[in-house]
Amino acid sequence: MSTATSTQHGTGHAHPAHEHHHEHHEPGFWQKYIFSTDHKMIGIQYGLTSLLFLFFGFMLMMCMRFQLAYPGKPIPVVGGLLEALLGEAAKGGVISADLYNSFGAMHGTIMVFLAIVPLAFGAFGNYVTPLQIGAPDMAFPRLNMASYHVFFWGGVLMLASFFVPGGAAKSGWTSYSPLATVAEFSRPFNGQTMWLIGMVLLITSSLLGAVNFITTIIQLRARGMTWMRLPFFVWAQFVTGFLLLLAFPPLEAAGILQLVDNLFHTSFFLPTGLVVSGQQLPVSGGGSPLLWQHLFWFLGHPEVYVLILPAMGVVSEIIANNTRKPLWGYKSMVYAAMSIGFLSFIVWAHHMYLTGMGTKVATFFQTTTMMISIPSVIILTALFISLWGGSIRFNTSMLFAVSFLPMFGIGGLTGLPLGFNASDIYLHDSYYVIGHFHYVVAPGTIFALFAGIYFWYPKMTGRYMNEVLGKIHFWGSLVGMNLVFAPMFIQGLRGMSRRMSDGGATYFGADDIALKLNTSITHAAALLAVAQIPFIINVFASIRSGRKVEGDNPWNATTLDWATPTPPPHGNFASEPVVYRGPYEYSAPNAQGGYISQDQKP
Amino acid sequence: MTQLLQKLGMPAPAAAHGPALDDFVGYVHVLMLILFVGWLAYYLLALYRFRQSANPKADYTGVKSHMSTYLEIGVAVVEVVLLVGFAVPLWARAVDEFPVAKGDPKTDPIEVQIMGQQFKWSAHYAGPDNKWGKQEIKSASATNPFGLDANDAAGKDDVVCALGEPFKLPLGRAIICKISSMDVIHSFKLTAMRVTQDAIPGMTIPAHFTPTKVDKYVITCAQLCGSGHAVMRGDFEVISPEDFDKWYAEKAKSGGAGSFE
Amino acid sequence: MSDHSNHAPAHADGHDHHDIASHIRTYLVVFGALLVGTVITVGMYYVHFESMAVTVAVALFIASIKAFLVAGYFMHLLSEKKVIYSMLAVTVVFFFALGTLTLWSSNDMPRNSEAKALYVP
Amino acid sequence: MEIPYTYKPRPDTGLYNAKVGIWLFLASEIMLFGALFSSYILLRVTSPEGEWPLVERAWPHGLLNIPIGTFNTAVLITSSVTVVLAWAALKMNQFGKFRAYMLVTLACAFGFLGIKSYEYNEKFTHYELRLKDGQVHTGHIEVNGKHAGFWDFGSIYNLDRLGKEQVKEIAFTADPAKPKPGEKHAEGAAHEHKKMTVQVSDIQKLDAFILRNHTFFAIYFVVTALHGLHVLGGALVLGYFAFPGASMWRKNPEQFTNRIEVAGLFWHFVDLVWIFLFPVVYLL
Ligand code: HEA
Ligand code: HEA
Ligand code: CUA
Ligand SMILES: [Cu+2]
Repeated sequence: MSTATSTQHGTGHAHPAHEHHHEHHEPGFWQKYIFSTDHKMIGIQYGLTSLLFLFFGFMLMMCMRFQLAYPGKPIPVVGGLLEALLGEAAKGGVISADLYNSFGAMHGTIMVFLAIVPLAFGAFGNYVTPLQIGAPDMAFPRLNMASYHVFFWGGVLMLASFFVPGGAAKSGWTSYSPLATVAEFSRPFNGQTMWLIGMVLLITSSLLGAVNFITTIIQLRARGMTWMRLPFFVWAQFVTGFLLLLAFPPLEAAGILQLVDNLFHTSFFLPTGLVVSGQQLPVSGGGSPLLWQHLFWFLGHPEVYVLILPAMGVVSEIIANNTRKPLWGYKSMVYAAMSIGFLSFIVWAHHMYLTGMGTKVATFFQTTTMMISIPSVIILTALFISLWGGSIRFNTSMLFAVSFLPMFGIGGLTGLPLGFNASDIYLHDSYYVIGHFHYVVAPGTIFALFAGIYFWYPKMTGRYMNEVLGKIHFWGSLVGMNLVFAPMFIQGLRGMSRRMSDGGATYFGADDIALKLNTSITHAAALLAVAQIPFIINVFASIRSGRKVEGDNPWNATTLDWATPTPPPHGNFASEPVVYRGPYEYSAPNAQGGYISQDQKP
Repeated sequence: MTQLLQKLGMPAPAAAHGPALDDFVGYVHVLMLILFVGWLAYYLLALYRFRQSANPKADYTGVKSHMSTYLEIGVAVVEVVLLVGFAVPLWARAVDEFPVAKGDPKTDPIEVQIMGQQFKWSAHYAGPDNKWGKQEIKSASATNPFGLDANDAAGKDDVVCALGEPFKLPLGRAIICKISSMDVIHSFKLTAMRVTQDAIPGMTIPAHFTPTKVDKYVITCAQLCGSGHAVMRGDFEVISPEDFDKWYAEKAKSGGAGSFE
Repeated sequence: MSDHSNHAPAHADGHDHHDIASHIRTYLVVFGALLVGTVITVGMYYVHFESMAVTVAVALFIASIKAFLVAGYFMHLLSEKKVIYSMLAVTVVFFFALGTLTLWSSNDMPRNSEAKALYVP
Repeated sequence: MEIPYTYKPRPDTGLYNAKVGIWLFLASEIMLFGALFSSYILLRVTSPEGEWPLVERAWPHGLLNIPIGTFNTAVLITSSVTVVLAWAALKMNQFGKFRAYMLVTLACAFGFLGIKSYEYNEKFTHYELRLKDGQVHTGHIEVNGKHAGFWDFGSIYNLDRLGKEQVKEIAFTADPAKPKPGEKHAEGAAHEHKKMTVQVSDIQKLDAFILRNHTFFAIYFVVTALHGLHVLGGALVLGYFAFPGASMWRKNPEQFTNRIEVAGLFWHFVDLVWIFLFPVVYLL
């Protein structure tokens, strides 16, 4: 899904026929597709890789969901394969408790760090940001390439960790110490060690990316592109960049410390006097398990806004375009995004209310948590109000974008009872939490990203995606997602804890509603899986057989990304763009054809 | 409201502070519900009314009223009320306002030491002499989770329900649990009592509640702690004070530090 | 930030030779100050203040001055652009948030007057 | 296609790209080392009171070699000033001077690393010995008549290894008693190194001053090693610019000068970290 020639992937000598006058010579296959420094190609690399990881993360979850619905039964289709690959842990195609924990930890890790962040920030950020600000490329193209390659190898390491003795990391995506260290204490080089090294690579990649994005946005805006003329998408990426830049290093530090704990038996996070399986653990002791949690959540909370801000950016672009009117309250949205970014650094301990927290600290953190919900409400409200008075085109991309709003709404609203510590006493670490954040990241962020794919696909390939397949994909996903995640609130209120390999059977009778919902959720997840088939077909088939776009600006959009040739050549713009107005001049009173592009001369 | 939540699945509370907590959960959900229903109605209306076929020409300015600002302020005000009026006091009650002993053995709070380990819970009472036996890390083992010193006189009458043995609590007496762990982080969660507290090695964290219903209850481990996390169930029973005294006295004879090797 | 078209002089920090020569003198003075600072810090160690708090405060105070000299003169932070100042300002805020909130949290714990801590070193 | 502002400053921000980039990178480094410093403080203030090594988990104090550390600080500060002088030389169009200053910088960088590895080795061969009768000493050991060093023995002695090699007794040279804070060094007696022979069967714990011995050593080694990696990385970059990369000077002096400035910023930052690291781990 890159240039028209990328359909010949792998054939080696792609010599595109179209006009690249200013190129000195055509780069070879490796330079063009693997070691490219062009932000668009890197964006596409990020996109394909992260979609594969998204798919893989989902497959892990399907295995887990099957286990929850049918404990002790072999997994259909892939059970044999799992046994062949993983041996004892998947004996007879049944997932053991350990393997369930591994899959759970890796599902969380892969979804967050290898699927959504690279898709939202790496892929969309890379492809769209320079185009929207009118830049020829990223400020540091080679750093950009390095960032992708480091990410890629971090991902490979994560995948490889399934095959080391003892299996992949199995202490949750949060990797709480001491469990993360003592789970395989006698085997210092284990899945957790690989996880940590993988994380260090992923963090490094994100840092390189963040430096690059922020510099690009500060330095390479086209002439006339003032800060308040930036599309909201760019603002979202800008704030995201800062979140990654400043929140990730503490986790990198923590990762290094835990790595040393695992490899050299130090005890940064191990307190004195641990007795594991009746044996005193041979470490010096004196460490603090809570230190790990502080460092983890110092990243962890900003990270969730890394997952949501780019999604909000994508949705804003698409809503403005398809309502054919300017975003309502653009400025307040920008300030809200900045406040979210700022506040997200000082709310982290709301994940730690029940680790023994006094009233003062707990009050501080729940106050900041409530404060941060306000800018979210502001952004959502602005988007809602933007619908009023529009002339709404319901294409697939818009369908996904508008359904982001209530889905994120549900996820965000259910964050409130978690944010108040009094109610978190009851809801902490229950399926209510699982329901809360999946509503935000799955039907929320994933929908926004789907919307973005349908929206920018024509720019990337010169062809539309199929609308019929798209609508099947949309309705299937909407129904599937809700049937999967809504029942989790009930399970959570019922008192069902998360990360239970038996789905809570130890605590609930077989006819308890909580257990029955497990089965129905799994069926819904299967429906969700089926609904993705048209999408996968659509992505690949439309490269060749999609309807061709009529011009460079098929959606009649105003932003600079649509003022480029399709697909944009190396260097992006035929001539240096100059910006004269704000980003969303749709239906402006004096507009001809219903909109005024940002670079149209006044 | 609380009833509505219970219909949605929340089990009935069995501790004195339970109803207040449940009410609070209810109020938050009312706020959420109002916002959700209100916005959803507006949203569906907007999508329907302004579809392209019904409104071919978009309005450049859009909404001019300041409704949304008031709404946002409204949300903020409600949040402040919930925060200051409920969440903070409820929390302070849970972590600061511990019941204190007044010297009456019939009504004084009972302290129970709770120890989590992979994948069992253990409970430890001071026994009739009201003195904890001597405890040391180096005595701790797989079977002696509290590290009780077998030779210490104060420990002879301690009541220990180790390694998943169900323990008992009297109705209507304040219970202070001192929660810790010997290996990894667990979480001591009593769904019916509305109590959750992580059990963290290296720390002892108190939590308290007053049971109000005679019944059998379970302890859930609510923090991932290894391969047996899902089956790390604990059991306890709330019984009448008379039955409890009987059980306690009996247990004091057989249990205690001496019973460990 | 202003519009792009407001062209500022292209060489905002264009120094001429004379300028640089005076800079070099500054660098050497700073170098001397840094060495003196180091000596004072170490000397302080051998003096032994009674209170740990005073020792820490003095040591960090001297270190901060040295840091200020390095950042201000060697790294030209004293005459840097607004963009950089704003970036560093947020960083410093988060830096302190991380340190102080973490410490504060570990000091504010639920306390029950007689709680006896078993597995506490 | 060319990326704008690679070396010419952008008019409205007044900065060229790499300058923005390096400051952003340094911001992230501030958070990285900030997290490590925070960890250090938290671990230290929660550690039990008492005097190491008598109280097993008390925080060790004053174990590091202060004269050497001071000297190393001076080395690093020197390298910092020479790097800025190198940049100034380029500004004044004096390439020869530039290269001379760069050479001094590089020498300081590798000198720093060399001294640091000497210090590491010193720690790896220094032991904490706890006997079953409660005596505690620190000092050096000799096994089978050979001083236990790190590099020549391959791995570090502990009880396990003594058992495996069926060593029955070791020679131990205890450090002179440390003066109490405030006390003057009592001349003579206190400086004595006590020699003794220790039966392996009497030993409760034997461990060198390595990471797993104590959280202090753990964090000391991790932070200084990370800092050392920064020194190494910085030195490689500076070395590149001083020699192979210097050909750019002829083609595009302005861009080359900028590169030196940016590399210098990184180098000063590494110095800055050390300015805090040195008092915190050596002196406090
Ligand atoms: C993108 C991800 C994302 C986002 C945006 C959020 C947003 C929020 N989160 Fe969430 N959260 C997670 C991802 C996210 N979270 C994850 C992954 C976890 C679990 C981690 C783990 O333990 O593994 C978690 C856990 C978590 C906890 C810890 C729970 C526990 O472990 O006990 C808490 C507690 O305070 C919390 C609170 C909040 C709050 C108050 C918000 C607020 O920012 C929300 C603000 C939004 C709103 C208030 C909605 C506003 C909308 C409207 C008003 C319009 C409504 C309209 C219609 C419905 C039509 N979250
Ligand atoms: C961004 C984060 C993210 C996302 C998107 C998801 C998506 C999903 N998650 Fe996950 N989840 C987590 C983050 C995420 N999750 C985390 C952090 C945890 C906690 C882990 C822990 O306990 O440590 C968790 C835990 C978790 C649990 C709880 C497990 C337990 O506690 O025991 C469950 C249970 O059902 C679950 C289910 C799902 C489901 C059904 C989806 C679905 O929504 C998936 C939807 C995916 C798709 C629909 C795939 C689409 C893919 C394609 C279309 C591929 C196209 C490919 C090409 C074109 C090449 N998740
Ligand atoms: Cu113990 Cu989970
Ligand atoms: Cu959070």
